[in-house]
Amino acid sequence: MSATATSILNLPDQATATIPKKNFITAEDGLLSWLLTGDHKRIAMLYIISITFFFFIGGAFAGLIRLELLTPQPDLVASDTYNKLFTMHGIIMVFLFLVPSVPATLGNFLIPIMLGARDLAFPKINLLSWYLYVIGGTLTLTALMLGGVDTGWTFTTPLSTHYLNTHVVTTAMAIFVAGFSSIFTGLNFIVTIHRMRCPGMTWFRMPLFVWAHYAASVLMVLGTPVLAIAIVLVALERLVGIGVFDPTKGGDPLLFQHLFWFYSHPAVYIMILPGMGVISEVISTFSRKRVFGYTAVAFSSVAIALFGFFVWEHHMFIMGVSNYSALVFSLLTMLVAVPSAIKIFNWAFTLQKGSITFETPMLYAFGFMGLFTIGGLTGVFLGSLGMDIQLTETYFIVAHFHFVMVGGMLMAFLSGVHFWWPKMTGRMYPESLSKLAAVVTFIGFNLTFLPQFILGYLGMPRRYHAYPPEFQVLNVLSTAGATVLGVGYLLPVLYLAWSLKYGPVAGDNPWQATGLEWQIQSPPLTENFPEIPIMDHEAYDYEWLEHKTAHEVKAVG
Amino acid sequence: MGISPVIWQFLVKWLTASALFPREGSTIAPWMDELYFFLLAMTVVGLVLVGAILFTFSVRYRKSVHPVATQIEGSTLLEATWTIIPLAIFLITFVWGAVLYFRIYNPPVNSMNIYIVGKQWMWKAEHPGGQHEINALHVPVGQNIQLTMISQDVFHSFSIPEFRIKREVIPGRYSTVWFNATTPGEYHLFCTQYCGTNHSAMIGTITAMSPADYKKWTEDSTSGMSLAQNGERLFASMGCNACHSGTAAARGPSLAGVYGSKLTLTNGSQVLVNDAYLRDAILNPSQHVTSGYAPIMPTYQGQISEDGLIDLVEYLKGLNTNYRVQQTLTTSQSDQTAPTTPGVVKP
Amino acid sequence: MDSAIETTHSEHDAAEHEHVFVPQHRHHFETEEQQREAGSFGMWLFLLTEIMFFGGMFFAYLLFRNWYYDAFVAASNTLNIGMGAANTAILITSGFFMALAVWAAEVRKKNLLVIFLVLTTVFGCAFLGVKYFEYKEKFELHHVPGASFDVSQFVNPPIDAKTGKPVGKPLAPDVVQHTQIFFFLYFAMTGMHALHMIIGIGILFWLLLRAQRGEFSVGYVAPIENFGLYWHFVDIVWIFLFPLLYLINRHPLAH
Amino acid sequence: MAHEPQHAEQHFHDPANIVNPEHAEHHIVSPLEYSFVFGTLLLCTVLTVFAATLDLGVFNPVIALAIASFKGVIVILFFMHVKYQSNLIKMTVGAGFFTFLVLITMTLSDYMSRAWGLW
Repeated sequence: MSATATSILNLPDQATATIPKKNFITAEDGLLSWLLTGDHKRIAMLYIISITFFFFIGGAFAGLIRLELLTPQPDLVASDTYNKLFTMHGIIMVFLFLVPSVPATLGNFLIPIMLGARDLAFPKINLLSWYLYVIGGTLTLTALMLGGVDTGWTFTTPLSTHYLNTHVVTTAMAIFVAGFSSIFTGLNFIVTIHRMRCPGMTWFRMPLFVWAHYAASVLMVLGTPVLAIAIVLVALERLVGIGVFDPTKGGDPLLFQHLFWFYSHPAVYIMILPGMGVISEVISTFSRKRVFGYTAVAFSSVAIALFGFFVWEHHMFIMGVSNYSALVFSLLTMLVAVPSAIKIFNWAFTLQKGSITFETPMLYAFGFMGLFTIGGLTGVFLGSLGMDIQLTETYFIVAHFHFVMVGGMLMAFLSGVHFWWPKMTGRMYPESLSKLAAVVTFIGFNLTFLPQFILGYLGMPRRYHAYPPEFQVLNVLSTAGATVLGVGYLLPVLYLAWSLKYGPVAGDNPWQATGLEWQIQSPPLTENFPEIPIMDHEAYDYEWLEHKTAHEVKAVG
Repeated sequence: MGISPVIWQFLVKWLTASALFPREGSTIAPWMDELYFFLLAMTVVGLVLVGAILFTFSVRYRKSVHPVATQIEGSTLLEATWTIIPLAIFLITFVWGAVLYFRIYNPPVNSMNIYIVGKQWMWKAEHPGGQHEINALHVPVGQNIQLTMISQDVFHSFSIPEFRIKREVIPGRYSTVWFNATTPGEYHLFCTQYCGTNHSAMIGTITAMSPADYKKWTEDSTSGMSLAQNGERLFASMGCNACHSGTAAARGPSLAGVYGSKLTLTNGSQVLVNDAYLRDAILNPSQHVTSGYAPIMPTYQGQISEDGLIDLVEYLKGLNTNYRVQQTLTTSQSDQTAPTTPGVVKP
Repeated sequence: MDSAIETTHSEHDAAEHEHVFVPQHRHHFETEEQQREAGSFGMWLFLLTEIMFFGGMFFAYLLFRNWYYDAFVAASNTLNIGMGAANTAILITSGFFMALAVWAAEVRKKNLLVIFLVLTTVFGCAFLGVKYFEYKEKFELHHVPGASFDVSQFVNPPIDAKTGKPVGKPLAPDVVQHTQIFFFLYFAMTGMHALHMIIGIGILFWLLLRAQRGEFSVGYVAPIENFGLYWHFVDIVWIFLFPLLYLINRHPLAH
Repeated sequence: MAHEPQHAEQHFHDPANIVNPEHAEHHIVSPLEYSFVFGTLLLCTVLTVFAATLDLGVFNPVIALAIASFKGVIVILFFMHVKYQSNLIKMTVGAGFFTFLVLITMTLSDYMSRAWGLW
């Protein structure tokens, strides 16, 4: 036992420990065995590789954007190129990274195991959704190779339908296909959660990670098709030349906005909810305590999913919508902020009377809590009608959603990847290096995006290639922060890759966590459980774990 | 080791010229800033609260001090607390924000009206006196100014951060915003809605000047014709006066004094005649036939620019009597024929 | 750790197969019942996405019909109610045979199943055939949105041979362009519907092949049942499209 | 471990979640029932076409949509077996139409109230 007073990390004796010979990675050999697999764990691995690839492409675009904004003059790239950069950054990051990030990787890997099932309900559909993702990604890259697209990821009509001659239709197809990938993932999760729970796994014994994914999946299934039809209508309008979004022919561009944001607002909850699920697991494990107010956290996920469908018009407050309906949507926006506050406080109080250690996943989780608090509260600025007038379409909104999406989601993603890395690969990552990466990421992130709040209130518009010189100091700070942030994101890739071969053997349950996934071997067998388990305790029941461990020691002794 | 004086000078200049907080240039700005500071305080308090809780618990219950965790289920009282208190704060924010929104988007009745036309990638401002400006707007301080804005192509957004106003400029529809500048000076004008290649070049300067200076400026930059005069000329050249002549035998309704009145249409509905209605009635006349008249007016879609429409609207706003209409009609009939009804509109 | 579980592993594989009732039973489901219910629940969730997909277009139709009532009335009245009604009946019949096919599979009657699936396919194709003639007529009248769209029929409505009066009220030139929005939505909605039918017929052929091999007459009915859900959903979309596009504008309000 | 789906007297092992409201027995609808539904659907089609020939003013669309909804409901209930399905499926169907309703009403709340004021 290597657990000390400052760590719960409990690795087996490295001299004798080995990775189990039989596991899902060694089960079959050859590329085809991966490309045609039905195993949710292998598909999760495929996803991890592909979303990391797209993350770094999107990140490279972000780097170029920040580099251009180092000086007020439009000097690094041409305006067209700049517009393509931020469009591609947005499309890749939103549709090819953030939406599938936690659900398709960690969710895919863990949900069946957490429920005590052998696989997702529809393994072939799961594989199909990865292929759809790859096709969507390839189409995006095709559009990029052919010369890019400069609509902005929001595809504002009539700009995208009648005033641009870039590859809008190709990109629209890419998003359509990637959208179906996300629909199938969500569908698979919902069916699995309803139908595949092991005996004794009641709804209120499920880990909060599963609850969060359930809520996110409902949003994926119900929201994404509306985006699909909006994007199809845009493509048709470009092909036919007439359509329902063209004001000169009697169409209404705001209709597009309504349909687009009907999905794209819930989409931000699709992105953040799974991250919240990760945080629940991590905070509980590293404070050795049941999550404070389990039911409140579970229901707040469901509440976010439900209210999430009633607030989309807050993206259009200044776009000429009816002021009366703006009132209604603003009020509902205030309501959707409450469940997030509930979650934050419940996580904070989970620490109370715990026995807290500060391993890397926990550091990322702390980072998440701080940054998400800022991101969430600045969201209230934007939901407030009057304030929205000054702040929308400026760098304030850029900073706000990066705080939620990058500060929140990416922190949660990295937290989860570190947390479950020993389970997925059987090997530990290097602890001190990863702590350094967590700290670097946190500092870099704040340096990048805090100045943008100030810039936003000053009025610097988003998507600007050139800007007045008095904004330069803050932009330089932001670019400097982005450099640090870039290092913070490169580090994990390097040391995680290193750990695949050289990391210490992790054993079954290095964190002494309670989840079902920690009670099986790492990496797991293809069928997860030799026998379907029986859930006879609540989630996060550390007393049960203690009892079980003591029993095992006795049995072995 | 000393720093090079050139670099030092550059740094000082760079830092002193940089801004951290926008100037308050209009009467709306202080209202907006009050709400902003309230929200900022809320964020800081929230962040400090969460930070303090995390920090305290992390120190007190770290493993070396507190090796065995005590299991706690939860607390309904605490849950209620952190549901109700944030909700209350958010609701205050909602009401406050809503009040501000209605202030900014409800122009006072006695405002001076300036028209803005947005197009890729420039702003065109049209003063009632006929002064046209590109990417610039001169306004007097201390006067309520209403902007009536429209876009010729895509969505744009008219933003003056130092006045704390912003409004989307929409194709095919007037949108309005108003302000009352307090301090003379120059302010940034931005297009904040992404509108294509040169989006970031669609900027301009707002010059707020004292009323006397403004008067001088209007006299210096007059083009000789006011918007209404341009409109009157259009009214005659497009043949509007042939039907809207105000005589008993006229085929169209008299337009004198029509602005601001309530009209009854053929379908029985009542409408208030405002800028948007007039514009719409010129482009889609068959949808706006005044009760008692035949739907014979041709459409002017595609035959008149947004600027022309603004001229016409401005002309009709000030039209109190049909005397000049009839005078123009009699003098122009000899040499000018009204355009015939356009036939089938082929796309 | 977990050694007790590990040892049972190899026996487990053998044990699992004892409970497999049909070869189509997948290893990760514990029972066939669970698999069947998971399948149909999954199909229903997919249909939810379809509801929302068509929902966007239904909303667009609702909105523009209110805005451009006259143009929608005129354009809608050029559609052929006879063909629309016939198509409705054809599609309902196709759906009826699909429902019977599900029954035939449930009671394990292979020949009946194949016959019903063939009938379903035949009526599905008949629907598309009628649709083809409708589209062709629109094409000839230049009612397909795009560069060759022609509004003359709405500006000067043709004289009805029987009554000797124009078939509809002529539209003013400023609203006549809005007929194009109607036809855009008409083609988008019926086109999407037809696309779903074509995909469905493709799957039907595949199911037919498998039914012919007797795969669905041994108690394994899930694919037939789930496809039935899809096919009936396509029916329902048409059940709403028919009145919305063809019927509700026949007697325009004289506002 | 028991793998057989013993429907009764099992409390813990419940592989298909049989004792919960998400489950329903597999019900086979008889061809006769299908025929009745089919007949009703055809009848309704005739009825709706007939109703379209009458001038009922504002009630024309109302009646057409009411008949369509009725047809839709019986297709869902009988052809799609929802009547014999678990509460889970019933709720799922309900959720779909509910979200569609949210899309329509919330969006219409904008379009309808735009003309109320001066903005």
